[in-house]
Amino acid sequence: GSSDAGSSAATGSAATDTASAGATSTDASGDLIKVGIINNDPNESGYRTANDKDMKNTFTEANGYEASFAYSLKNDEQITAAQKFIQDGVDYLLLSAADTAGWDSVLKDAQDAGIRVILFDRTIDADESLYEASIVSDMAKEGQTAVDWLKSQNLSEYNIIHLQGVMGSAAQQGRTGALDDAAANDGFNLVTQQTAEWNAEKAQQIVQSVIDAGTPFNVIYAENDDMAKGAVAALDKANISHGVGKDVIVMGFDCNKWALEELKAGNWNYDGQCNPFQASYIDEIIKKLENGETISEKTIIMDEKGFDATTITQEDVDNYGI
Amino acid sequence: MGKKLKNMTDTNLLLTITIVVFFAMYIGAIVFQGKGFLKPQTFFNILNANAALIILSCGMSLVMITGGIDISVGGVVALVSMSCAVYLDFGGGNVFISMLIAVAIGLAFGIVQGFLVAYLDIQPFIVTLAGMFFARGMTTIVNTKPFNVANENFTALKETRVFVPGMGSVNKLGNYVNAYVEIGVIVALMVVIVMFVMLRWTKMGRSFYAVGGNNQSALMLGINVKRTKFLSHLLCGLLAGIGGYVYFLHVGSGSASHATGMEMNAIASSIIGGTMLTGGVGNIIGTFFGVLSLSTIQNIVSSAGLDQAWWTGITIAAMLCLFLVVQSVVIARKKKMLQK
Amino acid sequence: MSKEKTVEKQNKNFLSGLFRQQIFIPIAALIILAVFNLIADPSFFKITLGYNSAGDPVLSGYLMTILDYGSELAILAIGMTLVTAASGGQDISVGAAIAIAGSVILRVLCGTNSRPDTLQAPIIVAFLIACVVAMLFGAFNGVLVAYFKIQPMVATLILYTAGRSIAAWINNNELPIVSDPTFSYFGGFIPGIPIPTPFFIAAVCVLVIFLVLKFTTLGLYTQSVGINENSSKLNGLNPTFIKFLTFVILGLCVAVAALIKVSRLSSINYSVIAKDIEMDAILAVALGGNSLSGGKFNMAASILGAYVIQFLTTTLYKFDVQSDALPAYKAVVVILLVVLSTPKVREWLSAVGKKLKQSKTVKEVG
Amino acid sequence: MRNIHKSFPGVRALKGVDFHLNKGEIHALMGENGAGKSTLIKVLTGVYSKDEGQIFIDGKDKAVSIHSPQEAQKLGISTVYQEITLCPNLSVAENMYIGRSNKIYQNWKKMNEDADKILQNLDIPAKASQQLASCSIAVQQMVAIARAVDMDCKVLILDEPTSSLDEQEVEKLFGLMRDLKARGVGIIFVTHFLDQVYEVCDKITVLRDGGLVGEYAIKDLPRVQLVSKMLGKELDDLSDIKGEQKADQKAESTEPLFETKDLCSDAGIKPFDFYIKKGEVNGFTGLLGSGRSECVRAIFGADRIIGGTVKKNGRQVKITKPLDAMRHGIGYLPEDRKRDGIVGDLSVRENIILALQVLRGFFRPISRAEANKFADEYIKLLDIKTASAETPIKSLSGGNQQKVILARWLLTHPEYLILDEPTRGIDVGTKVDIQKLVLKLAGEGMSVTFISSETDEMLRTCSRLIVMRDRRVVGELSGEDLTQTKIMSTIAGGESKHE
Ligand SMILES: Nc1ncnc2c1ncn2[C@@H]1O[C@H](COP(=O)(O)OP(=O)(O)OP(=O)(O)O)[C@@H](O)[C@H]1O
Ligand SMILES: Nc1ncnc2c1ncn2[C@@H]1O[C@H](COP(=O)(O)OP(=O)(O)OP(=O)(O)O)[C@@H](O)[C@H]1O
Ligand SMILES: [Mg+2]
Ligand SMILES: [Mg+2]
Repeated sequence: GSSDAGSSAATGSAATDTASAGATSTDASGDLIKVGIINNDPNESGYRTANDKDMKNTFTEANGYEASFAYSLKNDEQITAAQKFIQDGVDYLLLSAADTAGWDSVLKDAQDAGIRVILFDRTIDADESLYEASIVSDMAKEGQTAVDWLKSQNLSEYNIIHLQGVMGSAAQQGRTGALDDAAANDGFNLVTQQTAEWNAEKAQQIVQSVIDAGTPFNVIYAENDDMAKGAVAALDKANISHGVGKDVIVMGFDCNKWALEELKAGNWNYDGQCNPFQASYIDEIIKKLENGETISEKTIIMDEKGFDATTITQEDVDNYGI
Repeated sequence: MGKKLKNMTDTNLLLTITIVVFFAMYIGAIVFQGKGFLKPQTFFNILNANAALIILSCGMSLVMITGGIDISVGGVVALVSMSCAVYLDFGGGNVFISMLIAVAIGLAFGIVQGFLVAYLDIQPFIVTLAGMFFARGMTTIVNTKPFNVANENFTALKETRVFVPGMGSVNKLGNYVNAYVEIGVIVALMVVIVMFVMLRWTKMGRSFYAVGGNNQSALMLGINVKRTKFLSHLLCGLLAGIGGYVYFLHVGSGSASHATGMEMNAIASSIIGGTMLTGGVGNIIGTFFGVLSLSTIQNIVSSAGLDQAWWTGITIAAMLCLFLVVQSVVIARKKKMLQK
Repeated sequence: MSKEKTVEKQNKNFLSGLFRQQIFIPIAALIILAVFNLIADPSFFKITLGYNSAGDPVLSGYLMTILDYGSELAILAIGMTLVTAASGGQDISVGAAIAIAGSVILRVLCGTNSRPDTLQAPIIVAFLIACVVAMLFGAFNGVLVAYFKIQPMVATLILYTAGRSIAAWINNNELPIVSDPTFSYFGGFIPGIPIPTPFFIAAVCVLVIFLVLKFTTLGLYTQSVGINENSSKLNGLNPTFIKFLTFVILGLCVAVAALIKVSRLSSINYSVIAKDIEMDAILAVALGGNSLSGGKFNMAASILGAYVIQFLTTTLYKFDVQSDALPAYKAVVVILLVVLSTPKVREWLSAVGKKLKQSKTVKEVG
Repeated sequence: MRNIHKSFPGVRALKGVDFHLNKGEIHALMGENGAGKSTLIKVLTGVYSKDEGQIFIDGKDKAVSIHSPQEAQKLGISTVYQEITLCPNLSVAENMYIGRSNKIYQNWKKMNEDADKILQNLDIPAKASQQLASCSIAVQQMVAIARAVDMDCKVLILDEPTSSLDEQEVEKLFGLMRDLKARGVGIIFVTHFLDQVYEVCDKITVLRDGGLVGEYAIKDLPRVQLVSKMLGKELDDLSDIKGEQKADQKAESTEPLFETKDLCSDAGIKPFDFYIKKGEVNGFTGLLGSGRSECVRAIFGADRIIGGTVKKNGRQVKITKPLDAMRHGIGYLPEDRKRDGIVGDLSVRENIILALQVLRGFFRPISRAEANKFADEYIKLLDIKTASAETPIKSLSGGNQQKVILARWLLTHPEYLILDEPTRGIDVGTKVDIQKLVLKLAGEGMSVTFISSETDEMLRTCSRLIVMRDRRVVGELSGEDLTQTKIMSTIAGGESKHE
């Protein structure tokens, strides 16, 4: 509360004083490093909650940071928040963009103002020179891993209900891409391909509609755990068995703890990991930049796995569940 | 003071409240948060980010003054952005024609909705709700994926900055940066002026108020009520088209998720600026300050460094609540005084 | 004079009488949609009896889906109709309020541990607490609208903005999951009963509101206040309190809808639960032919309106319309329905109806 | 202009009415409440579209078609409608000028100046830039008249313009009308005041039940005949009433039923004392805006009470809101019917039972059958002209709406009934009926406070008058003192008598 405001006012004036001395000397006095973090709303999903927690735990005063957070699921509000951070004169802008497009000019402003930008979690559609680094998941790879796993199941036929995330998000594009390829090349049949917008309720309705229509299907490929959960609720209602050795294969993403438990219980078949813990990487990069080192790799891809219900262990659940 | 209050029309009273509260809030932000709020560019960024909203809110106020509502404007913005983006990158790529497309889309919505509301007497809420659904759906039909526009002429226009003479600040690197606004802001200010003059000084403008005040009376006073309602929706649609292009110019991309909930912001801004949903009362200058107030609230909250995400929503709502309650209390006092 | 009247009455045939009724609008909409489906694919109306994974009998089919998923909307439409009638405005915070009420239910059921093995409190207790909370938030809206005279749509914009954040805050942004199967009965099936429970809940709500409307003067009071506040006041009514009351009632509806919503998945997602449901609820009221600027209302028409919307959504899903483009189709259908129900078109229709009937009687005679 | 013949759909039609208006004549349109006067006017000015019939202007052979008030204005017809139809949110000047021409540009300064000039000429106490809502009803009515008169018209239509004006204002209006007449304007004048008809009009057309009774020159139609033409029967003799009133005096001796001391509301009246006895009829008199309505509103608890006490049968009671007053047996018929009286979209039945229902309480709704019974009973009793009990009250004629409100209060069987301008906009026949009703009720033991702008009426009905000036009670008259002149002198302050 109030102590916070006091300290920020102090650093604010300090920043203007030292500004004339030049760029590198900022915060050289051992002051806190000011970071502005723009994230999606943490109650969007379990993934996001974990991600936000991770950021909060890392960028603390104890670790030498003064962090301001701005949350929004709307791209334009995020852009506005970024501009405000630029005016506030933060040292670093950490960004998980709601939309891939529309960021060029803000990032240019940041660059002009000597603010360094690090992307996390989501890539954006902008020139590489505009940011220092990006720590992201390779969504296409996640999708590919999942599709490869599905192929390895050697089903006699693949009739898939494909539940997509919000159209245009990096996660949706990556995870959809792999399945689209497989549908084109491996004869996978997409019974329906609909966006449920990460929303379990919508997923439930879409699957319900397919069940009502009586179209046969044997795979549910949901681009996150929430939607898989919604789909399963519809299956349960209609007496369609699912899970290991049952009628319908259920696949999800994100590795929520509860999802992995479903996996372990054999109710679901596959869950693809999407690693939300990027904070330590970012911390490392900032430390390097502060020491004047250069960053060797501009893009850091998070290490991610896929879990199979038949091989998952309790340890996996505990270690990887978020 | 009391006497002055008594003699003020509702419209002017509400306008005064808005302006006073806005300045109080901004000065409060400077005092308590310092930092960026001292820099002129912070203010101009609020303008830059909200140029489109200002234009939309002008249209919204107009419809609300006539006693209607238009919740399709956010959807129209998304549709305009996406259509123009697709046209610029995959179609002809002529910037001028893309502007025409924007205006045409806005007008089309305005005309159809205006016709349904005015001549078929369907409730504006339903018509424009359907309009919103339609625009949102069409946007994904035009193109599902968001993408940045690469067209060079467009990017040049988008990057154009109008420097504000005599204003600026020293940035982190120690360079003096002149404060600037984007082209959209100029357009928005022009819209505000034109709309203000239209509503305040022309016969047409006053007939919007008359229809909103009491459309039965307006009819008997010899005003063409249907045409007036139609015009209000038409203009609102047109402004949504223009606002859509300004928004597009600001973000430079097309996306189905653009401008989600923008209609609510436009309605809120209009009301904060003293426009009544019940019609007949309102002022464009108020609307302008309504937009600024709303976005200043958001700005204050976003730079306050709240430690939990949920505080953002709750704080914005609390400030909005405070604002509305103050407004309502002042109006109630005025009513009391009038009775005496 | 009275002779004229009776002659007029005789002239009115049944059909044209129906055309003039307000409830004609949603009924006509339902008929149009039903006929369309019947022509496009009669299997739409197939209902099959199967057994679900727990081995209990369930009915399934599109019609069941409509009854099932239309329930929350129908329940909300009840409260929304009253709010609209009395205050001449709409509550846009119901989606956010559902998030809050749902969050409360889960919080009570799960306690501090977000994934308990057993319920920490009986479901009924959780539900009652949620009712109280939802009614308190309804009361908050009610105070702003009734006492501070803030226009409903803006007054409720406050809760609309804050609601989902409050919901997240209640559960500390964790995602509680209830594993007890009895909790899922409310959004699914009660063992042994093949009809989805939400439908029963909605039916109970509808029954209750009709009893309330019959055995209290709520209907007359809300309409009177919505039409003319001044004269209501001079007739001894307290318009402020009545407006306030309608918002509290809507709060109760919200709590019931929230129970169904969270029960469907035994969990909650604060940012998307009941997303955009406020628009559908308002649309239900409007499709019922009620004026959104308050005054007279027809409750049955609103409730039917809610099912019309679900009917439409389900139909569109059936035809595998891309779900993000779905709003566009919905818009077109809604506008068509509304245009069909405007007085001008209705008059024309009733004229056609008369003619049809005449030609029929002629045929019968021949 | 000649030969208008048209019929109107809806519940009851205008059944083939002809109407002639010559240049430079003032033509009274007379008829009972609901006879179709306003409807005829609205058809003429394009508010309603006609089913059949034609309108001719300037004696041309071709019928003109008028679809909207705008077209009517263009043809030189300017109108003051029965219910004030101005926009309360606009300024006085805007209300006077809006909708009159299609020019986009408007010189606002000149407009305000012009408007001020007109207001001054007509002695209307309002400023051009003032918001209309802040003017009293009388002023609003005058503004509406000023607007219509200022238009360069061939035909001027005045639908009950005098119902809320005082005598001087009416005189001013008549002066205006004579001027216009001299300039060759034809004027249609609707009123329920027979005196006024005989003062200014040249011709009379009488309507009854939507049908034409006939057109007469003023000198061919003496008052008594006019009334019988309107009602379709002979009017009961007014002297009857006087007799009844005398019989009524016996109530004087008993204790007051209601008594107020220093009662004061936040509507801006000075504290006042007042009492009424069982079976007594008294009244408030004074000029427009003298605070008569505020007094009775305070008694009824309709405004916020800021001081004073009320006693019923000698015991103090608390009345802070209308419901309290109703519980203590008070009924109040407000003066502004449209704003405070009717609940427009509700049916006649619902409007009738509303107050009784509120008294019975939330959990005891009046059954449909019972409500129908009440409605039918009072529709018959007060002879309310309505298609059925289910008709929305807003589609009734003004006078019949008033009767419905009256029925509403009678149904609650109040001990004390306050009638604020109950006869405004009511036809002669009904006026007499209402006066008789009041006296009958008083005879049965009900106390009534009766307020009317027509002193005649009050003299006929009231046994005691409270005189008001500048929101203050300045005197009380009873018995011998009840004369026109005495009232006038008390109002003027020549003699103030307190108890
Ligand atoms: N819009 C309407 N819809 C249905 N009926 C109507 C409508 N307007 C008027 N009427 C009916 O037409 C009849 C004539 O009404 P009108 O208002 O012309 O009477 P009036 O002669 O002006 O009476 P008053 O002296 O009370 O003003 C009434 O019975 C009324 O109920
Ligand atoms: N000069 C004025 N300017 C503005 N408002 C006025 C003026 N005179 C009176 N009023 C309004 O008129 C009302 C006072 O008139 P009120 O109705 O009490 O008088 P009344 O004696 O009942 O006369 P009547 O009922 O015949 O109009 C108040 O509500 C006041 O606001
Ligand atoms: Mg009339
Ligand atoms: Mg009065």
